[in-house]
Amino acid sequence: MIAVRTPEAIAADFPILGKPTSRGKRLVYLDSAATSQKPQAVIDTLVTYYSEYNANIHRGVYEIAERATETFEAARVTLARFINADHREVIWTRNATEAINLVGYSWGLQNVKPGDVILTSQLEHHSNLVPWQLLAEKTGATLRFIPADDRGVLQLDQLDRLLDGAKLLAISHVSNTLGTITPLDRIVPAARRAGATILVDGAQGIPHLPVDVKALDVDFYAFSGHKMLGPTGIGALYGKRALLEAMPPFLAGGDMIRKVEYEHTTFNELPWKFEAGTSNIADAIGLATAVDYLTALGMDWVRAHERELLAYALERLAPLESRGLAIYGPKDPALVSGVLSFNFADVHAHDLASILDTDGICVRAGHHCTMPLMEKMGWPATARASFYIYNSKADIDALAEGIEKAARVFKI
Amino acid sequence: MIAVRTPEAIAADFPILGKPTSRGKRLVYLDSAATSQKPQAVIDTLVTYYSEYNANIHRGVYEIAERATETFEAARVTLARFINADHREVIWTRNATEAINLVGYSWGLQNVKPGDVILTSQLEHHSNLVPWQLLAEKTGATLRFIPADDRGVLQLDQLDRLLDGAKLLAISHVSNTLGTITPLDRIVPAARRAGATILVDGAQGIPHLPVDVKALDVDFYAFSGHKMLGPTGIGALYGKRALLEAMPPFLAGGDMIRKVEYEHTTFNELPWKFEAGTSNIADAIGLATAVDYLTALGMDWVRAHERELLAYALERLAPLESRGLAIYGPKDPALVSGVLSFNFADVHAHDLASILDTDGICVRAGHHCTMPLMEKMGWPATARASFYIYNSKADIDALAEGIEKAARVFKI
Amino acid sequence: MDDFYRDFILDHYRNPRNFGHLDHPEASAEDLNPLCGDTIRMEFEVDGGVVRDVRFSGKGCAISQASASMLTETIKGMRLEEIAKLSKDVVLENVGIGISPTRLKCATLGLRVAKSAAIGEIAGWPDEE
Amino acid sequence: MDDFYRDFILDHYRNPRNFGHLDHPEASAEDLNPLCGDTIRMEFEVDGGVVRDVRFSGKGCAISQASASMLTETIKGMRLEEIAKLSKDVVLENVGIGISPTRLKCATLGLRVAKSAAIGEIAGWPDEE
Ligand SMILES: Cc1ncc(COP(=O)(O)O)c(C=O)c1O
Ligand SMILES: Cc1ncc(COP(=O)(O)O)c(C=O)c1O
Repeated sequence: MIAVRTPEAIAADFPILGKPTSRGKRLVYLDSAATSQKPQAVIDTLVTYYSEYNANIHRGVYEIAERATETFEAARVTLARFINADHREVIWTRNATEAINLVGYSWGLQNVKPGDVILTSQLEHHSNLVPWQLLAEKTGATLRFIPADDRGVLQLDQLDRLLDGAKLLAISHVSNTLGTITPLDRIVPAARRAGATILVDGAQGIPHLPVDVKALDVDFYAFSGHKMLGPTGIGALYGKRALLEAMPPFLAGGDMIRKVEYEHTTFNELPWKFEAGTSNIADAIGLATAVDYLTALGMDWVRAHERELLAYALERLAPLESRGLAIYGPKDPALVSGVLSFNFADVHAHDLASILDTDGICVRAGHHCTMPLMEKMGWPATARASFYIYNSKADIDALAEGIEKAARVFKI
Repeated sequence: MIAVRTPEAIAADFPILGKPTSRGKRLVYLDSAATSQKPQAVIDTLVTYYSEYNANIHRGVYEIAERATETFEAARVTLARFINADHREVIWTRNATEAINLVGYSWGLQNVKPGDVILTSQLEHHSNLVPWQLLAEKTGATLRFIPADDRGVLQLDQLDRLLDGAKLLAISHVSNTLGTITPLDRIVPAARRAGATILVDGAQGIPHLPVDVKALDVDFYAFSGHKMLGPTGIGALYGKRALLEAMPPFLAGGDMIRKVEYEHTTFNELPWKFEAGTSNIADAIGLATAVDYLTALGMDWVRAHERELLAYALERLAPLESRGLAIYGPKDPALVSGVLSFNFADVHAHDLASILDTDGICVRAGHHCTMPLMEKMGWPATARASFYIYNSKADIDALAEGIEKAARVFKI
Repeated sequence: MDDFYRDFILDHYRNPRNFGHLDHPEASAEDLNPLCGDTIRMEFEVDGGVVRDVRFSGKGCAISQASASMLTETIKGMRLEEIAKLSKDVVLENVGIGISPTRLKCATLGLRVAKSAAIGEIAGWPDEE
Repeated sequence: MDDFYRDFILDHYRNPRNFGHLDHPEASAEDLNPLCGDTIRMEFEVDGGVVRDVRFSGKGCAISQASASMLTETIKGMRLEEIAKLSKDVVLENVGIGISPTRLKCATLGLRVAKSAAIGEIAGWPDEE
């Protein structure tokens, strides 16, 4: 909304970005797809919670317990509004992975039958693939994959055929390896027509794009707080109310119950039915501060900023292509969020990352938890630079210079 | 070890205890069995993590990622040493509840068969009861209960008969409602003879007693960090290595894999096989600081301190018994950790807690997530005061005066 | 909160009005506060859409029991439709003092039960879930 | 780390020694670094408990491949028992410079594989897991 802030001003809100590395370099953090940095406001929220009103929630009648309960439940409302959901449809989890597994165990074991199809894509993160392999194994269902072309663009021409018999479509909003944005506006209506339940792995969606679960018309949307300025250890599952109501509980224990007898238990209402044991209170509250921070910037601004950075990066790095730089993905900022996957000449991605590290530049190297995609593409590993709100063109300049340095080190 | 610190000096390490309530009262925190307060050192650990080296772990090659990985894995070693386990036997979870459910889903579904017995006790927290109800339902096993007498003391005379056919013994180390310490030295050998696998719910054990999982000879020990000075959102499952090796994974996704193909996955080694997705990095590291704090005090000192406080409380409150104070549990500090459950005349526990709250005294009121026990005992609710390292006799004096005040308010 | 427990509240707590059961209630409902285990049951004698008589039973804190007791006096003689539309203000007026959010759940338990008894009867639902 | 990539390391990376396969290896092993996906395979020709010839294959970063290449030169002619007992110092001596903990896993991958090939052969295990 107030998109008048510069990335430099935003970076000043992130204490870690002001701290030089052990070699005295400025930290050029280009690994936000792995985890984002946290603004001071989020850190302060945690400190305030622990220093002023730490208490277990929901059952305490004393002052700090009431404050903890109210702030915790208000955090849920904040998060729900951010994605245009009802607060009863937002279940706290540790991360996107747990959210996806919750659906696998609770909805999946109840609904998926032998011979059913689970449709996913060739781009998926292990967290949105392995749970479905296990579910298929347990239920006798079959896994199918929407293919991706050489640039990581999903091929939708056979979509209806692939969806035939699909009980579940489980697909990521944005690929973490390539940054490609899934055309949910084409895939979701087709899945609806086929009668599939739709889960979107939003781990790389919600940090970078405006998300409206109603407009997307998805049944489940899973995501992690730590990739969207929030603390580690907190994430959420959005689920449509009717589906969540019909699902059996997943984890059992305190808080998710209504009445317990030695032999029998009735379960609590939504959302608590799926939240067993003491919640990650502090970090849930911290995530709400992160959401407030993003809301103040405006998600449209976030998207526009990353798009601009990616366009700049493609332009800035283009001259290196003749020297062996291979950039993966569609190379079209309209189709991609702030992620750039690449390799440089015969420099292995790990070596490249190590050399960049000496100049304070943080990129990820490896398979990015998408081993099957890497295998399919024939990339042993890639280096990945990923951008967020605090990154500026100067960071991309640093990256380009770092690659030049690698060329010198490797005598290319 | 350095048991020369006074509770007052310890309390000074906890910022929340120095902050008066909205009514200007000193905070008298007597609800540590619900969640403990956190020392400044733990809060600082979180701030340092987020301000200096926040990064995703295990795969990053750059400086802050290496520091995050090392500190995170060192935290596991710290925790493992604290309970005399190997670090590969310590799985990070959100809390005790998740740790217990992990065993239920992974070990339980694989090992428990129709007709098998799951033995637990009448004292259990919902988190160590409802998962076994669900497991029994799914597998066709039977739940059995070690009975407790009127004072909450487990009756062991029929133990061997109860253990007959038991595949699993799942029992708490310490009751959260009454504070009674389970005689594991008697129960565990009997369970071993019967061939049962042994899970101990240590949520109320490890914060208050020295714990050596080898000496206890248990197979699983589940606990939460937030009750032992650590942050919310982190806990752990200890499991014997051979058992963990033989168990199928629970949650699936990033980090717990070794090699993933589209159709098939091989899993990582221990402990990561059970840790899917991005861990709660900051809070795991914070928990290690909490463990360091407890280690510096010495768990023997902690136990002795709580025992002294309980003895003092029983003495200090005795005169109120003639005016209607009913104290539950064995009333013997040798058998009980720092927990005092009670009711006062016809003042309902909630009303009592609300009146105490006006003087800054925090106690819990209700069923304490042990509904079946409350039902059995015929207590609609109890008030519970629970002590920890920062509590002093002055806090118990405040409690006694608070009960006197309730007597005045209720005209007793 | 200590100023909450005035004489008339304690009186309603210790001597609840309309406590017990009706022989043949036309409408009834029961609920529990899962956070504390308090329970309340309400039974109505209904005639021509009007609650002619009412009884409540249950156990719990002074706030929930006194609030329920006072509520029975408020709703006796009311039309079911009126009861179905009651807001929590009726409880706050009865107790006459602000309550913290957690305890508000205690105070409104009786109201929730009375409303669901009324709504259930209007809708012709079976009078027990 | 940029000072790690000296000429002889790059040379071992680009021109790995003893790269490829043996026709009839007596002992072999293979492993992957699950954190990055790098793989290494080692094959030994063994005679009288001594490694007469060795080949390695695999893919990965300069650190893992150069370390493995240098290691093959170190172990050729060694007794299996010696190889089984090698510590990571042998790798550190070969590369001659300190390595950060994560990259140490790359550097020692070849060593891990060589050791398990040796141990497997000593124990008379099947030469493939
Ligand atoms: C005995 C016992 N078991 C299990 C739990 C569950 O702990 P958590 O809510 O942290 O999972 C508790 C805490 O409330 C407890 O006291
Ligand atoms: C697309 C995608 N899905 C799922 C995940 C898993 O997220 P987490 O590790 O926070 O559970 C990630 C993050 O690594 C991701 O990028």
